[in-house]
Amino acid sequence: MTGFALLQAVLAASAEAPAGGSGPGPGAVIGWGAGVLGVLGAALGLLLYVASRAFAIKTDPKVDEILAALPGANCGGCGLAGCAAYAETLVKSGGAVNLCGPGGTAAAAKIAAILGVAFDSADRRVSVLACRGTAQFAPAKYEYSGVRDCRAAALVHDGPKACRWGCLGLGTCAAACPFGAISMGADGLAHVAEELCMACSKCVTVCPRSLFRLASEKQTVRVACASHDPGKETNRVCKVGCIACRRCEKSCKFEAIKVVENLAAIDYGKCKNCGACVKVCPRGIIVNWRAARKARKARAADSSPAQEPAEAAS
Amino acid sequence: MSESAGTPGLKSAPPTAASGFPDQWLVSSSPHERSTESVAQIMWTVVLALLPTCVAGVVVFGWYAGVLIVISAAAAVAAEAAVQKVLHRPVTIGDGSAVVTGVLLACCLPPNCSWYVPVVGSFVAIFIGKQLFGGLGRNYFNPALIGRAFLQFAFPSQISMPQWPIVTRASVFESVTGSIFKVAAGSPGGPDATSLATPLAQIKPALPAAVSPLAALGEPLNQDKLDTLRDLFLGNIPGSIGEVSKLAILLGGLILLLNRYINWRLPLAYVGMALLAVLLLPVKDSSGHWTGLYAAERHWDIIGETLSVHLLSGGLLLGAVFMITDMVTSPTTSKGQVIYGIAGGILVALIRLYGGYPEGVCYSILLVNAARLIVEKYTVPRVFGTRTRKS
Amino acid sequence: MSFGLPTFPGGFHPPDRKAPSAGCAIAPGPMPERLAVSLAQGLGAPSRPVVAAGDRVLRGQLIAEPGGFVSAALHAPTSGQVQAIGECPHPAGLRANAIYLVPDGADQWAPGTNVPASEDAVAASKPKEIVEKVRAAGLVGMGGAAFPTHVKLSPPAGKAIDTVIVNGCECEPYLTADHRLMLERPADIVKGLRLLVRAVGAARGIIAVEANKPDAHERLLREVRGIEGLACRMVAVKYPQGAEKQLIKALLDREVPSGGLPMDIGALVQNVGTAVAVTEALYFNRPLTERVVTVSGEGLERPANLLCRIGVPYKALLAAQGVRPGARRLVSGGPMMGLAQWTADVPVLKGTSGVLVLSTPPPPDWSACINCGKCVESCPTYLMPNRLSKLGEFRRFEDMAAHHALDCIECGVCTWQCPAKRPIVHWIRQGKNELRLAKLKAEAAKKKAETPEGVLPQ
Amino acid sequence: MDYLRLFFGVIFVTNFVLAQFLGLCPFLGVSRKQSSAMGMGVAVIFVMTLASVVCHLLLRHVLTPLGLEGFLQVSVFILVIAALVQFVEMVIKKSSPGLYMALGIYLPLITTNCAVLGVAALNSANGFADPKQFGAIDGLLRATVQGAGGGVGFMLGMYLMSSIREDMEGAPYPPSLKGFPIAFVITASMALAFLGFSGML
Repeated sequence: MTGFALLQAVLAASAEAPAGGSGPGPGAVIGWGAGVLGVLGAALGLLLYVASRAFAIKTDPKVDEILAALPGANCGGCGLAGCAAYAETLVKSGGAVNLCGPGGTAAAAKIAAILGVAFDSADRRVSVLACRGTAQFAPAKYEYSGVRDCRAAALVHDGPKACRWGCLGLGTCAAACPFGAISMGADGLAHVAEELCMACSKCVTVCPRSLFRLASEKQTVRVACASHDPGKETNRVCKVGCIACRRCEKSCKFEAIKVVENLAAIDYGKCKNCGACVKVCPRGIIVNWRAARKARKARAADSSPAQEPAEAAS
Repeated sequence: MSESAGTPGLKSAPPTAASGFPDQWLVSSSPHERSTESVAQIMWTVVLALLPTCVAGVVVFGWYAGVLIVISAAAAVAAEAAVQKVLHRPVTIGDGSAVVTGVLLACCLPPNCSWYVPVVGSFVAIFIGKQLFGGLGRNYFNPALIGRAFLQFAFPSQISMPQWPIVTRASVFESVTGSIFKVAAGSPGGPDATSLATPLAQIKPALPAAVSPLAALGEPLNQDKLDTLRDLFLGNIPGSIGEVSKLAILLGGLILLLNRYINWRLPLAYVGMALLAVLLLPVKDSSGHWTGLYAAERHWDIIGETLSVHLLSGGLLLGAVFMITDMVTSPTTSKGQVIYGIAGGILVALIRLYGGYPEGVCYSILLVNAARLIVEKYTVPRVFGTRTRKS
Repeated sequence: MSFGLPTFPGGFHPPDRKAPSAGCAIAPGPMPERLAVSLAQGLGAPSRPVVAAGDRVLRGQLIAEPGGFVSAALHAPTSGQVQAIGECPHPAGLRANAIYLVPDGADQWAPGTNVPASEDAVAASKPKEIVEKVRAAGLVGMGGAAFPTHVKLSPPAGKAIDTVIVNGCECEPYLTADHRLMLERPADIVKGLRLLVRAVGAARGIIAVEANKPDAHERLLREVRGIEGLACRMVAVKYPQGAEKQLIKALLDREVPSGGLPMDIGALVQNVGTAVAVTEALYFNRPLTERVVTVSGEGLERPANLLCRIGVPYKALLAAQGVRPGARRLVSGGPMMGLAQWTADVPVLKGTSGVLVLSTPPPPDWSACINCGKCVESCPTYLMPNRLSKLGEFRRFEDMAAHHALDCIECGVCTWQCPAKRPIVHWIRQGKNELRLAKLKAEAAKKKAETPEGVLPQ
Repeated sequence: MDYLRLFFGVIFVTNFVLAQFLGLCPFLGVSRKQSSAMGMGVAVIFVMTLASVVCHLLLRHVLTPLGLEGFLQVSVFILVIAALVQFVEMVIKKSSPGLYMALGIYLPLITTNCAVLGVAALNSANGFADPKQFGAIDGLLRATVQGAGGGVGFMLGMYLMSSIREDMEGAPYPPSLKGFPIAFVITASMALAFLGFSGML
């Protein structure tokens, strides 16, 4: 309030000038106006300066820098409550810099530069569904009536699908995807549009069957089944489920694929994406994803609305 | 998991063991049976309840009033269908809610307004008041009243007519024109709109002299008080199509009450509080002094008559029975309904006594609509088992 | 409606549809080729089998012991050979094993069981002995929840039970098993009640009967007349009058605290079936091997009240009573709170009060809530189901906790009445599940955060 | 009585958001959650009252005596309000980081909140700073009451608005309406309702 007192003093000293006569001339008005504004500006500036000192908060500039490098989608894909929380955690306690799905590799590289840590620019990750049990191949065990949500349906006798590992097809993942990358196909399965996927992992957490996982784009050979049931039981409920026949295991030259708990599993540390297992799998559930994508694109170009054939064949 | 695999031959066989079994059982979460009552049934019942009111409107004002009602309802249905088509939603005109909106809107229009007024109003009501929010059940304001408030704003001269139409039987009409209903600003001989207040204002000059308001209303027609009262009740007065006949409105209200589609608390609180507020709020008399019905020198009969004029004129009862009770926009808690009604009642009285509009019902309900969620939030019932135990 | 009778605020009266089976006297149920005694009778810990495949067992012989405190013993429902212990579909959708038993047709009781005890011996038994016998007989609540009876009879120190209520309301539509029991065995019900009152040291015992069963009320009234501390009260016909908390509210005007148990307010509620089972256990040394099951519904040709062995598969009941074409739903329990089944291979449990075959088609697609308020008005726990259903619809399950979703008893009053056909209970069930999972996750995260590693994976 | 009429008049009849459509930016921006709406409301009440007082004092005791009230008042008001808001922002950032986070970018927006400038201008237009019409104390009190009332009216609008928007979180209205468009529709509906107050007082 020193500014205000100063102003009063100035005013008191010059009070008689404009007050006398019928009114100030144009020159005087401009002069007084400039003076008042100047003094006021100076006083308020001083006030703000003092206040900024008195109420100063120490913030790490790195947090703001990282925040600027993040896309600001606040999707929570990193597992924290929004971008600000991620930035703060990175600065305070460190952690992996590539957890931001929407920001992708670019954001990760920027964050790594800001924090001065090394970052192997890993390739893009996308969400993949580990089930090919369409309504045709994996029938329902009952007619379901209720909330159209997989998590709700799973509460009623484990969901309508006879296979207790398979995709329920009620679209909870599609509703949860903030980027519109998942759509429910007419075949009763969720389909991920890889180009739209930001790897936020919302679908991974929301699927009651945990059928999604974030896979590196490099890992082109993938197992599209999640059933740990023994072969006989799987065969009863699904025509395209892993029956643990171990043919893939035998076909692999790199010992990269093993049947563990009745389900083929690929060790990507050893896998060379040769595709030998894809060829031998009798159920067509080991998928060469790149080939499948090519086939799908070709089909899209043909714009034929045909049902998805076995992608693995290609 | 895998350990459960040990008993071959015990796996469940497909459920075809006995005759008569369906291929697949229908499975849902409990309960497994539902009532047969549907939303459409509720809405069509409301239409049925509005029917006496519409009939009364046609009887009082002639066939054109009926045409307006039909136009309004048809426009509402057409608007609903068109908007739903454009927005790629399932078309739900069969549920009757658009008809309710259209008819309700027509009920608060003057009987001689142009045909396009209800068309515009219905479209605004359905499109802005309802479909933009997602359709029936998702709107926060009564669509018909949104339409009506929009019309008041867009076509003031059509809504507040300088000349209200002649009723079929000339009775209190000439007396009440410009009295119970305020005439629009600038009409020849009519007082300035902003300085004029609603029914009480018309009766105001009579107040200091302790003159009966009913007698004052009936005087130009050489009608006695009882006839005036009867006309007010039966609808032999000027006004909006649906608001004139209180008998018809009460009949509709009875239908809704018996079907339990409205709760008695809400209309009662609304009307009761409106009248109480009229009784208690001070107004300026012609000499500029603040006075009111509560003043000591009033006689009971005059107080009673003034209140009955307030009750029976304007849209208070129409609003109380059909509008403030609208399921979608009113609170569901019992306590909330009482508070909601009371708030609405106070607002009606405020707007009637002090406001710039002739009638406060429409705005009072829109205003409480805006506060509905807050009222509900603070009147959520105490959950079972959270009472401190009686020792 | 019966005015002036004790009841609770809220609730409603659905068409009760009890007529088809109400007049059917309790008849013996079918004996199938194989019984499946599920090891998970209630929601507590599954029982531990004490027999192995190939063993010969006699009726009433212990075949599984309790797997924990909240768990009950299982006894062979008839004499025969244990075929296997393996997976079996469960009415509640649990993944549980069952003991498969092939009856030998002799139905021979095990030694020591089915031996009448003298009136004096029973009268001399101490409360502890009663509880022990109840436990040994494998008694559970037979109204549906199958909560072990001995647990209810053993309140922790400091919690005294002053009133025992025997629940004969049977407010669910279709079900008449309790009604028939009250008509045919009123004396055993009263005997059981007296034992329960003694077991917990209560001051009084009340039998509650809904006013739509005046014949049962009259018979029970005759039985309790002159017995000090016992009463038979008529309560209003209203659903869910037979829900434990609502019944206590109606009779005693006490509210079970949110998240609490009836014993917190000095009350104990047992089903009439349980009361009869207590009498059987104490006076005849018969473990729980059978129960009365109402088999009814429009999809059934011959509705009946059957005295079924525990472990009878539903398909045996359906085959015996005849399924009509057009049957669509198979429900375990009543239509309001019962569990729909996807296979008729599920066996009768100790808590199975009814097996219904309904022809109810799926409801039309639900639409937006129109706020009619019926659910709010009739919710017996005074929740706002309209609000909860909106939160469910919009997948805002985390907001459900603030709207007390966890207090919901899933009685179905809201959903049955909803004119917009909204699956309110289903949403609330999902919400409860999501809240439970979120709590687990939060606890796990808290544990993780307490480790010095920080919260991010490295 | 006059003060009361002034106070309630500016809350209901000439409500800044719903009757004069001032300050819509923070009104729409921060009304998504009730808690942050209330925080914003409190901040606006504070800033509006303070701005009314300071601007009134400047106008009455500096600009008017100098004959500058005509052409300089808007510039001076903007200067004062901008400085004040920054000051408030600093105080909130220090004293209540949670509130600061909730208000987000909208707190600096009060700087350019036309409602704040509006109340200062309204005070001036009502002649509260004119010595010929109102006494020194009377004028100051009126300006203060109008400022506080304006803030309360703003908060009332925010409260109603946030209750509705919180409820419709997740509702399936057309995707093109998500966010501001639907908020504008609600604002329009509420403004229609507030028309009912017009002509009162």
